Amino acid sequence: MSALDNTNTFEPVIIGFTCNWCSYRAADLAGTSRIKYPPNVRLIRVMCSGRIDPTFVLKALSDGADGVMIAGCHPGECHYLEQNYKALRRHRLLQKTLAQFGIEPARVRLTWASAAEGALFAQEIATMVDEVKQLGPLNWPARPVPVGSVPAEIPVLSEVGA
Amino acid sequence: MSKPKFAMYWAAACGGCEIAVLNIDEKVLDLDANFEVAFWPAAMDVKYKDVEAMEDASILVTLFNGSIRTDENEHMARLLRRKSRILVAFGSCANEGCIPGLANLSSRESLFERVYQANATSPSTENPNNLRPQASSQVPEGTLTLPPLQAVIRTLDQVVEVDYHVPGCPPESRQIAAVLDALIAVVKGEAELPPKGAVLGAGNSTVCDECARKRDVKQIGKISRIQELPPLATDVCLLEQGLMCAGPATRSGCDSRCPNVGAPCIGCYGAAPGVLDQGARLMTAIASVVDANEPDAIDRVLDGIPDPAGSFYRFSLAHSLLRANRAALAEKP
Amino acid sequence: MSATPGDNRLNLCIQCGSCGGSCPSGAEMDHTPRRLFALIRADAREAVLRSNAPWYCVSCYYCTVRCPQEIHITDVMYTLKSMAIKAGLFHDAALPGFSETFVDYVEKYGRSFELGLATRFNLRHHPLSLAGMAPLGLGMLKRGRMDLTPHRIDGMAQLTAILDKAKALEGGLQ
Amino acid sequence: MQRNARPYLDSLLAIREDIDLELQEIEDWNCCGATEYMSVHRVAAHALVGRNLALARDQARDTDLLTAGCSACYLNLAKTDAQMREDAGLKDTVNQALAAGGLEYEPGAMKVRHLLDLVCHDIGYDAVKARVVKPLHGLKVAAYYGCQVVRPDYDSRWDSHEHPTAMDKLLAALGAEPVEWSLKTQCCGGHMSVIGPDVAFGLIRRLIHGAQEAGADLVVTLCPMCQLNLDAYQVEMNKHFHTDYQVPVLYFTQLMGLAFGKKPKDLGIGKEFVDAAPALAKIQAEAPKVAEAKRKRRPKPGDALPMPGME
Amino acid sequence: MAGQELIEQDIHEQQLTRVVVAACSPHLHEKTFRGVCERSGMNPYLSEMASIREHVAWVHTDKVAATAKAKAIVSGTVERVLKNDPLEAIRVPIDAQTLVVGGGIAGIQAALEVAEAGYDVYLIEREASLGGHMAQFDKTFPTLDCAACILTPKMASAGAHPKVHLFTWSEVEKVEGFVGNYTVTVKKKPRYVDEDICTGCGICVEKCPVLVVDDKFEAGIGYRKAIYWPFAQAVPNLPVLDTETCTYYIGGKGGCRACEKFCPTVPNSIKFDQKEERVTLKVGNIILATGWDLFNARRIPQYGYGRLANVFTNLELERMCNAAGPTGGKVVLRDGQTAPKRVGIVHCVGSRDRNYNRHCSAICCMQSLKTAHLVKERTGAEVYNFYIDIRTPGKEYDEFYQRVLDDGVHFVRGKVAEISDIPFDPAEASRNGAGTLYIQVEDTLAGMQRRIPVDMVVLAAGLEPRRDSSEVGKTFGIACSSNGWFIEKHAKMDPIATMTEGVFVAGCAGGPKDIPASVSQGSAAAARVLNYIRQGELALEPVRASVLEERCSGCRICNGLCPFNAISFIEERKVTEINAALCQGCGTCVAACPAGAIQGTGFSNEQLFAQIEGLLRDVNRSHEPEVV
Repeated sequence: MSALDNTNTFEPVIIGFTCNWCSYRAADLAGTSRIKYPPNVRLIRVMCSGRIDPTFVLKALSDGADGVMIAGCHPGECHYLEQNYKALRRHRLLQKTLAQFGIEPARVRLTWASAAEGALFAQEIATMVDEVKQLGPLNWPARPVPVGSVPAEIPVLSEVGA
Repeated sequence: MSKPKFAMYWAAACGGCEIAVLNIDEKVLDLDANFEVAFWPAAMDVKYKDVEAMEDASILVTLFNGSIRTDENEHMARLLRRKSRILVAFGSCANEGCIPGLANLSSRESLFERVYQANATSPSTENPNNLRPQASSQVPEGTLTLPPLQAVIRTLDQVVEVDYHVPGCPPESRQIAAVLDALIAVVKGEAELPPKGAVLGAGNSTVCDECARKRDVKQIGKISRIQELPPLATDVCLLEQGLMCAGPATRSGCDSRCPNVGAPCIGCYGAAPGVLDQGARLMTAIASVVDANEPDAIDRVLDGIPDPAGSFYRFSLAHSLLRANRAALAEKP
Repeated sequence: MSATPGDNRLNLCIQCGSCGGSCPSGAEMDHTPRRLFALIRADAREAVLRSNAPWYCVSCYYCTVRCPQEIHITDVMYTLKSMAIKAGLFHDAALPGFSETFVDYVEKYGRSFELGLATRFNLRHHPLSLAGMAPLGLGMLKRGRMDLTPHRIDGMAQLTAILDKAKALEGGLQ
Repeated sequence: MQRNARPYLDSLLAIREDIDLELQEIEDWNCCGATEYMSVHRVAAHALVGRNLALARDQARDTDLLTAGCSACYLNLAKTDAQMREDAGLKDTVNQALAAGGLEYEPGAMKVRHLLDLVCHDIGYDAVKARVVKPLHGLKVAAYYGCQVVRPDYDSRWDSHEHPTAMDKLLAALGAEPVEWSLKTQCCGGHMSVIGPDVAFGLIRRLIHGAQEAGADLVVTLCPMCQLNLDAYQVEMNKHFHTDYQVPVLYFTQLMGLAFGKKPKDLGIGKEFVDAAPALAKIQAEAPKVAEAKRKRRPKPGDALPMPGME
Repeated sequence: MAGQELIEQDIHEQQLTRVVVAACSPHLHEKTFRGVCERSGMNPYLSEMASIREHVAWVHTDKVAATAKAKAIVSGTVERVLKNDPLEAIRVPIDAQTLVVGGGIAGIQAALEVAEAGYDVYLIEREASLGGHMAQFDKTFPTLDCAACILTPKMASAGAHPKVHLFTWSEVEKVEGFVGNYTVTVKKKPRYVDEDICTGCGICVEKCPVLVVDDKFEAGIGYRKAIYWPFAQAVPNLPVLDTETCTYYIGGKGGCRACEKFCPTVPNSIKFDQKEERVTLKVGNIILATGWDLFNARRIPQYGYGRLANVFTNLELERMCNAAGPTGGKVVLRDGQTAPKRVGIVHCVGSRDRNYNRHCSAICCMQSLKTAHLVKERTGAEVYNFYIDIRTPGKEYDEFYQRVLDDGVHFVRGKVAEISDIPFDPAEASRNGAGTLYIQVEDTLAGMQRRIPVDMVVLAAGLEPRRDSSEVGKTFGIACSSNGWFIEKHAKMDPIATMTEGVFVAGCAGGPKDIPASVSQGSAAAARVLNYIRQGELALEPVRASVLEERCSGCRICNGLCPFNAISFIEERKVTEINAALCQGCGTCVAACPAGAIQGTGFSNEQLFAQIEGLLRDVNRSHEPEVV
């Protein structure tokens, strides 16, 4: 399959982390407003974007996601006052690190959406899906799982040599 | 009465782990007293074929140090797994790839280029004919072979099942001695084996726990390298003085040797218990306490870490969630 | 049009007039800066570019530091001047003349040249006032405070290359 | 400075050793374009200044300080440096232009400072005071800062955009008495003296009149353009309005020189249009009696309301 | 509700241990289904909702892809719920005593409401008397009734109420605990007057020979003694001694002692050796009504305040207009005698200006209109109001504007550029006479620059957050917005509560407000507190962080991350601890802990890892896991 064909048929899977107060509600609002957007983003609700640990992002990418979206309340509007700034700081550092692993910045997108911004949130998703489509699949190779080649049971040591 | 067999092997590693074992001084005599050393290339001459000839599971315990970089490393890992009842990943290389694991940020080709190219940037390279090592080459005497280099470095537990882990680069001699004592106690029937998969010879917290420096609430406005800073206070947290210290995210057990003498922890004991990815923990910790809220200002602080992946994953890259650079992973093994 | 000057923040203007009130030459302007901004919003291009206001700007930056919306007013004035020159729309040809004469000297010699500047500018635009200004020039000369000939810098070729490149890039930007 | 601000240069050279100021002229500098170039070609104007910055950086040894005595030069250097720092696009464009001349400038490499800023804030009032051998007792001076040094003040080097006090403190350190007046940072007319003299004359008169009303014997400036407008154009302004103001206008460096005991001639004094000699004659050998420290007066019925302090 | 019954039935019949409801958003029915589980004897936190309506059915058109996504969401939720722990809501008892901080009109109102309901209130005031800023005002807009006439009865009731325990000249130093159970340390500054003995006769004040400028109550235009009453109607009616101006203290405890000498009480009320005291209070709720500070008009040098004698602030004018004030209600120039003939009132001084404060101070338009009216009424002067916009959005406010227009007050639309004592030219000087101030402004409606000559300028300085608001916020575990005002829980729907349970804000502490709004907020805060007191206990969501002490190394990375002060460091054990009642469950510290020592209930790492795996279960990867 040529690269061109790839971008045409490739449907990325993206994990989205949303905060309970703004961005998840923005997604709810997009729903109640029947705003259409591509079905590629699967959301995980956390209480605050400050809860989002780079480990989650790395895990999602290494478990097969093509991209990760992190969404929180707008700066200055965090339900927990200022925790979205911590999300912002972690995102900046994560991006720098991911670049060294060959992961393009567009694959890990940070966005702000208030609970009123259903349309904006849908637009953000559409934009991200589009960008990740252009990049193609990430397909991070699964971690090797060693099996077999171990003696079935390990005897209690005190029996050995007796 | 025959003594249980002991083996130690050195795959892709620097040899420091072997030195560390010898560093336990007279304790090594206890090893000899309680075990028959069946295979230990660094200490005695036994051929691979001798090992192959041994019965499966006839070695009681093998301390395996070094990571899996070549086909030979992999072969020996599998062989020793088969021959050993207890396989211990010994030292940082075997457990998480260690410094050699940083090669996973580069493709095999770029590694060869860097090391063997005539005009390579490496100052120690002198190779006017651009010779490269070959897996096999013909000489008048016959065929010479070299074990092929694999695409990425793997840790021992990514290749075979591992029973116990002893972290450290190298493991502290005091800790090695304690592990040996525990093993001997088990052999003598004075103790039970720890649960499979346990980490031995280390603590349950992080390096800060053993660090004597005073710590305060953190707000980092600038990160510098040690040579860029004025002489450091001897009793204040290094991170608070603007140094990247991996102590907060690194398993305890080393007695916080480096920070206590003024050098920042570089993370050789690996992740704290229960942690999936040491680099991610260090990354999130540092980023959380950056004293800036605007993207540009945040970047200015973070620019003090010129090589983030190398800094956060100095020892644990090969064992991390991502393991390697995408291009390196995409190569044929 | 309102998008032309860089990060000008013009859309934040609340029409309070602190700029027009602060301006040393505000009384002489046909439109105060505040009014210009309203005209820009109203898309009254010609009225804006024909205004004498940008040319009367003395670059004192009072408006800029006093603006409650932190609009970069002085910089906007510069942009409006260059737009007016490009569009060939002047309230009074004399106004851009000074800037252009000044620029000419800088581009020829790398330095400004007061005697030439004043003479050439006045000859072209205010021939009558030249005689009136003569004592001032003489006074400057007498006190050793003015050159009779312009000084040319050594790196003129370098400077020209830089300015040509800059203008080419600037052209490309628009 | 070599020409129309000759006295500024002479006085600066005369005092620089007293204040341990080591100066190096940027070799082959070009005109900064004043406020005019910016109006015609914005990018080229920055490139013009960029060349000076780049030359300065290449020439600088053991320092990153770049100082200018002229308001416009100072402002343009500071502005280009600040805007290149803020705007990566501009930085690239200017550097592309500079590359055509084999130059490059990394914004922030030079710290652009006005001469007065260096004298007041780096050298310091105490160091200046220590050098004073002939205090300027009895001389009332109006410190005049003009516009472009204190505004827009990209790097927050001054205590106020409107009523700065640095030069007042410097002059006080020299023994002179700075007068309190409201026009410290009002416009001297700038380029309007050429393109719209009527506007400029009005502004000049207001300043000169204001200084005189405030009781100043002379006005002290920090910029050749301001000096020129207030001094040379004062004569023109008198003609225009049929007035006869005679308020001399000197550079702060000239007053420093006088206080440091230099000969007036070496400081370029005498080259001004409005003769400073009568004003300078007022300098007394002895310090005038200090006005009695203000005590909080007991209020009496019908007395004035207390005045809010400045702090 | 057949669906709910079905679930209940299944829980019983199948002995279910976990429930996932794939339906709408948890924001709609999470509570409903948790209730179902609870009724069926299951721990409610062992259920989860998968939102396949708002996040799938209603937003996607490609049915195949949408179905795949819905399955993935359910799969993720199932994996997650397996890792859920049974949790119990955190229940805290509510102490019925209440702390009110700030004795201005908002705090007085709040304290009286709670006291009237029969509960004890501690009212803490930093100054020596209740009253706050309102006590300084002369008339109140728009009705022009006298501020003292309506405020002093309230002050007196608060002072006399058996349930209101007054601490004036006192500050809150430390707050520990959490909602329902706060321990508050109050610092009582020495008054040097014995509160229990002093009768308030005032002889000490009369005999004190030291007269100094009163910067506080009289806004700098009047005087007071070294021992003084904060003001005439002060509550409590006790003087206070200022050691910085008293000659006894200045002279190294040598001279004077006139106050002591003339004090008629036995024993003597003057206590030169009185010391600072600390009082510990137990309260369940806290109402912060800490008010505002006046913008320092000196920060705008071009307006000349402090430099030009006849430039006044609005607060100075309030005192000047007050019949009990330094001028006996006469509006005069700084010379204390001359009535101004031309007065300029400058709006928006320090407000709506990014160089100072971005916010609108909300009251200055009305206050300036009132000032214009009073000045006109008392002096007959020509009065000019310089404004950007006139904002009169209260009841009868715009009608008052109309009245002032009718008074003949001039209105110039333009932000004043500068105020100068120097005329532009000799003609201007001779036209206007000496001592004239020139207000330079662009009259934006006329489209021209104007210089308006006046004798007096009144600067409508804006309202600012208290200078120490950020430290005060830290003490009480609440945060300030970027402007410095305390942040409410929700700007519209919950403007009284804060993110810290049991801490409420009222009045200008949360942003500029006029008197009616401050009074309303005082009542509203009291209502919220009374609601909690009546409930007796409070159930808090168990989404909380906690520290595994044996894993915590005391690195202190997390210590600065909590805006609610829930994280504290235990110095003796060198470990960090999280107070569950203060923790709001955001999880930022969980994500930050480099040792993985902080756990987050409800949103644990294990739950989230499992959910990620579940969500990606269907993803085909080109490299199948390498099996060794």
